[in-house]
Amino acid sequence: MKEITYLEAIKEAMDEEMARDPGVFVLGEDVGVYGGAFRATEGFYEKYGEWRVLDTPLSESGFTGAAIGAALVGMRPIVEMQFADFISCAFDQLVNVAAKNHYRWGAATPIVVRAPYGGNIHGGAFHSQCIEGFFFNVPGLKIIAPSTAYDAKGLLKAAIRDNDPVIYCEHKYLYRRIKDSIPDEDYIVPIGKARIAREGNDVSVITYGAMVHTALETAQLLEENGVSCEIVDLRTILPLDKKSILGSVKKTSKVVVLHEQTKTGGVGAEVSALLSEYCFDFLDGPILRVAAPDTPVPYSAQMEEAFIPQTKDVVAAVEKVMRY
Amino acid sequence: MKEITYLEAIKEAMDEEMARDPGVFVLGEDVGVYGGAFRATEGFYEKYGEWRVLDTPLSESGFTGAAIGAALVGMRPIVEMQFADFISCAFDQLVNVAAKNHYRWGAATPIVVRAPYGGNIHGGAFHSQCIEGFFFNVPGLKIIAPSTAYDAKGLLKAAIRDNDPVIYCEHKYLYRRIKDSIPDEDYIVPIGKARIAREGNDVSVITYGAMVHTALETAQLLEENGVSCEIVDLRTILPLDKKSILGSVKKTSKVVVLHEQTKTGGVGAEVSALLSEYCFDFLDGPILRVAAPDTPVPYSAQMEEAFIPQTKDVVAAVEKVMRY
Amino acid sequence: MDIKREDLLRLYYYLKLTRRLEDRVTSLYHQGRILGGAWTSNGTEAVSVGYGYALEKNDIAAPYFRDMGVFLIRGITAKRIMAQYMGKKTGVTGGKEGNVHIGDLNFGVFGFPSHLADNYPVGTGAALAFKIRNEKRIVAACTGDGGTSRGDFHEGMNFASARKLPIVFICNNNQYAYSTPLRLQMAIKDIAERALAYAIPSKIVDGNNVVEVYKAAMEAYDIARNGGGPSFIECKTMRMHGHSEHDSARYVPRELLEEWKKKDPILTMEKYLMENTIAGKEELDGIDSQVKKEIEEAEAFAEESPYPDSEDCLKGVYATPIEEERGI
Amino acid sequence: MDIKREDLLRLYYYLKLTRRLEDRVTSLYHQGRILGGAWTSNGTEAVSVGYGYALEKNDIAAPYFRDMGVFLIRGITAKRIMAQYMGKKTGVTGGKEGNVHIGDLNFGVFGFPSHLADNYPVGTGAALAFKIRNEKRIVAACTGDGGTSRGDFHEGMNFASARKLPIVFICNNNQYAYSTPLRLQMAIKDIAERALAYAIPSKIVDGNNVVEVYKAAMEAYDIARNGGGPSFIECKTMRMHGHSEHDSARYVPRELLEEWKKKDPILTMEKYLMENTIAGKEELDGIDSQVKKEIEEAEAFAEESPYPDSEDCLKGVYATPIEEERGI
Ligand SMILES: Cc1ncc(C[n+]2csc(CCOP(=O)(O)OP(=O)(O)O)c2C)c(N)n1
Ligand SMILES: Cc1ncc(C[n+]2csc(CCOP(=O)(O)OP(=O)(O)O)c2C)c(N)n1
Ligand SMILES: [Mg+2]
Ligand SMILES: [Mg+2]
Repeated sequence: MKEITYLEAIKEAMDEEMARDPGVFVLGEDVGVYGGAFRATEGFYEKYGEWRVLDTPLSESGFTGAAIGAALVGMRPIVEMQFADFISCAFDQLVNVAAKNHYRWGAATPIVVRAPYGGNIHGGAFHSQCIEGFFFNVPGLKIIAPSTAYDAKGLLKAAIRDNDPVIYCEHKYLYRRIKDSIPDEDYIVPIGKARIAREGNDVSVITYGAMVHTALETAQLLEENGVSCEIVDLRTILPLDKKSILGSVKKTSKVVVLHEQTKTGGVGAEVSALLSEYCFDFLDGPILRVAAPDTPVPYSAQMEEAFIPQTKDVVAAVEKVMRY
Repeated sequence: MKEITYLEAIKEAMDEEMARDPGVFVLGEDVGVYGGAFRATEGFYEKYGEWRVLDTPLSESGFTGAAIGAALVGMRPIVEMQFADFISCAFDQLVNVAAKNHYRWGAATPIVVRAPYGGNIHGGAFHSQCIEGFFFNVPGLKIIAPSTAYDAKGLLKAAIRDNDPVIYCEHKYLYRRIKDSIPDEDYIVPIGKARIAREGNDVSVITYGAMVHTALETAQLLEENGVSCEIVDLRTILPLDKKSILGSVKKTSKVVVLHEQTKTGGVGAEVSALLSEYCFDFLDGPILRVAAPDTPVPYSAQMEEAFIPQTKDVVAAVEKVMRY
Repeated sequence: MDIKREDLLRLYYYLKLTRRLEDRVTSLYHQGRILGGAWTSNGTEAVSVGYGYALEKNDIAAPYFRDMGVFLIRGITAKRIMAQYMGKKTGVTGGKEGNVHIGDLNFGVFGFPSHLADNYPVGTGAALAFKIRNEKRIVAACTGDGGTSRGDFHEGMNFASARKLPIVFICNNNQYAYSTPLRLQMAIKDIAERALAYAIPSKIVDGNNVVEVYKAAMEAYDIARNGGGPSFIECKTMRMHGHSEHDSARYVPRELLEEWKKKDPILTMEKYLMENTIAGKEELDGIDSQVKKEIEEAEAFAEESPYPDSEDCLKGVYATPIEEERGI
Repeated sequence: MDIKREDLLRLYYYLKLTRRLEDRVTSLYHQGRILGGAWTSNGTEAVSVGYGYALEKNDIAAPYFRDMGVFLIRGITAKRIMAQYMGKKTGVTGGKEGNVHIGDLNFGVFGFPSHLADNYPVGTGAALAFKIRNEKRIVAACTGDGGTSRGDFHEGMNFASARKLPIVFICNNNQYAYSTPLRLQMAIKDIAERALAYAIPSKIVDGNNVVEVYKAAMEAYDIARNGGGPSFIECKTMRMHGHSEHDSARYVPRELLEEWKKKDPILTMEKYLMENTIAGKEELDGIDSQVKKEIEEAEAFAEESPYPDSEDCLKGVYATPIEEERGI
């Protein structure tokens, strides 16, 4: 066991998988000599050489397409987007090539696209986006979003070994802010399974990514008021772990869905719809959503704080459903 | 009054707006001499010349970006995607430039992107997609999807006059299959307002696009069984007309949401979530969704029929909520 | 470069097979026996036959939709293609996809995604894998003249050249992109000029001359296979049918078609074979009979094949499905 | 081409203003008084000052993020820029955006979207509008060496050339894209070679010599304004700071920096002005004092400015908001 940060967990996952499997390689902007804009591949270039840690030209569609082609002939590429926001430039390759290869003509496309996403870092509209919404309606993709260092490592390893295209949403805000004790042995966290981040009986807070920590803070605060929150950390966003979502709500009967992504068309809408569809009889009140408002991510500290859901917002929502 | 098809309605809307406003022009692949893959701009080249009906190089990002730039200096470009599916190549320009210009630096971007979308034409995964899901979580865009010839014309005119980027989802299957009587005078259908396509008391079927016709068939069939369906045709998908959605369900208390788009992360999820959030006390049963399954659009007739929601599927869903 | 007689006859065979297969598809389309649309490479068959035949077994083709010759040469049978066109279960994609949206890794053929030029970066990625693994395999990726205007053309070419990858980019310059003539597509005279932007060596060949295409491909593949990096081959030809079979191509000047009709790739090859006394009329007729029979069998096979089951629609979205998903 | 003394002195003034403004931002960044990151054009100011100054009032600039000179020349004041950097309400974007993500249609400056080269097609569209409306206005669009690898570079250049639009494409070739050297970015020797793919005439200029950049821009603008179509100007220069101020740029060989330090654009211009007896040291010092004062005032203005209100966050998503939306 050792304590490592979320960022170190990501790094370790890649490092171990690259050591284990010569088919695994990393490509993207500045991942080589520089070690990546966030240092996730620091030292890799020296260790694995310029053909497994490739600095690419500035061309997201080109290098994502190349990752797909390499995957089709047996490699397991990890694509680093410098910021998740730039994934928009590779949208066509991901949505029309990677996502549909297997269905259309039976070819597996085992690529992982690492997408450093999310706000709270004064990055503005182009360095803070939550990009899961771009891909959430695209069958054939898998989307994961770890909230802890433990999961960051285990899920990334699972993604690299998975045979489908996986978009790995790593929250920039968590990189150096959270730590976990990680086993020394190899482990994976399976894709498709949510996690109960905290058990509770009164209300389910369903969330993922950095907001799990906001939810945990909420739960702690509310405990003092005698409200017991269960926190479901989705971990995998596509496909959703319906069993865990429904299971928790069948127990608590009250729900708040929480995410940093903007509200309309967010993952929370789907969670809510699943509950109304499959769990209606258990519901004891409206399904509230706490999410960013429907705007681009603003830059100034004042506006960004108003934009990103805060603990007080989640407390208010939980209190509201509890009054039901 | 005269009877025109859905496709003619689109054509007329463009034609009249181009005649009215010299700032309106059309660009895209084969819109000029050829008159567009679906003939929506037939005769325009002869009438308006090669500088207002521009055959572009095969480059969706390039010509969508160009439309944005032209809009920034006062033009009102209409971009034709040859098939909606190719909009993926212009994703970055739409999501990061067009959608965010006004919020970021106060510049209006009045462009309309015409997206011939949807299936039922044996087009397979690349000529049948519903693309509204790509953009549904992107604040700053407006998305509209007419189901009738009347709305097709009125909404397109409204979109051309609107100061924001509008994605206009025109359903290919409807082009020549439906007709409407259209007033001779100029009219618009306002963006942001749903329409009650049929009044009813027992259950609300909330839908848009080609599925409105499937819903109408369902309503007719069920009327014989004494079930009165109200059909809400959303018309504008982003932003949704919450008032009309909630209004209908407050009346009927039972809901089926219907769309051709694949289920997970579809517009239906948001509609459902809005209802659970703002209308929970009125709900008299689960909110069912009838939608395409989470797969790419299959090609063969057998599979495509299984993929696209059919009247029988909607009937079954309505009967299920009615049993509640 | 000397080409073996046997290879010349195979090139002729594939030209004929491609032509007759697509001609038959065209007839069936007009009889309403094809599901969806029909796209052919009519008049430009020498491009795909030439570059496809030059590939070795372990190489990869990243084709576009007028590359029927490549599909056939790599081993995707006329039977499966005909069934594909009819939306049958025995089609190349089991009915999941249609017409020319074909791919099969068993034969080293990447699927064609409609989005033109997407296969330039994808092909580049396979070449990257070969370079990483130090394998002597190469990739041939193809697109149309219109496809060269896309960003993915640029990004694929640029990446391949920056890393000197073993890939050869082919362009089927048939002078039109749907209705759009070259003049509105680009300001350059030859598409080969695009390659200058990447320091990629290029060659312009007569795209109606299969021997020329084949030779140019062989040379370029050889360079790529031996570490010399990418090349670009512009094949000048002419699309003789409409964009697809529903398009009468009224926008193409008739004289242009008349002119190119005389340069038909099959006629050109017949003339070459006979003038060089490589084969006589009888032998060529024999090949043609064989081709005819093959197409008839393919059609019969396709006709008799079952349609897919509607439930197949739900299968195959993921290579590794998530078990829990099946619960609901 | 003769340049008026007055213009030469303005060029000098803007070089200085750009340098001092960004130097001050750098200091403030290291003091933690800037919100978010800080990007400067240090060492490459002659590019944006040269091409920006050559524009006429009604022209459009579609810049990228190392174009501070353009922002200033067009009329976006140092005050507003400093406030922008501090995330203040008085900043160019009212706090909605940060640092160099600046645009203002009142001054004919398109906003810079982070996604590099996006402004090539966007600029092309403005040029298209001018052509459609038959206006004698032109566009200058700029990106970095790395940006030229993007698909949008290709699609913008190609469209502009196919339609002979009045736009001039500028490239700030500062030899690095973040840490990535030209060698890994492209196989060509000069970025100007990219223009060959579009039959766009190109010119390579010393990007550290503002007079050269200005002259090349004037000539190219003139061609564009008179119906001659697009040009491409490669400005060879060197990024003297890290990619942003948090980056020490250890990956850049020190000798390279030493070599380019001698060619500093401000030194170069001072030498030019003095050797040609256009201005003496005193006059230049006078300009510098004025610049210093302006920067001090800008900083004071920014410091004193209020922060935006948190509710502003909800405003301005749409130019035509939908009333009903406000119901809930
Ligand atoms: C990105 C993209 N946009 C639009 C289309 C629709 N489309 C299909 S073929 C075609 C023309 C292709 O022209 P070209 O590349 O010259 O190939 P050709 O058909 O002439 O062989 C178009 C516009 C497409 N397939 N991909
Ligand atoms: C499409 C895209 N991908 C990635 C980035 C992140 N990024 C910001 S600047 C930069 C390097 C830019 O290099 P260059 O174009 O040479 O401009 P320079 O910074 O050298 O002026 C990168 C990769 C971006 N802005 N846009
Ligand atoms: Mg063509
Ligand atoms: Mg650079």
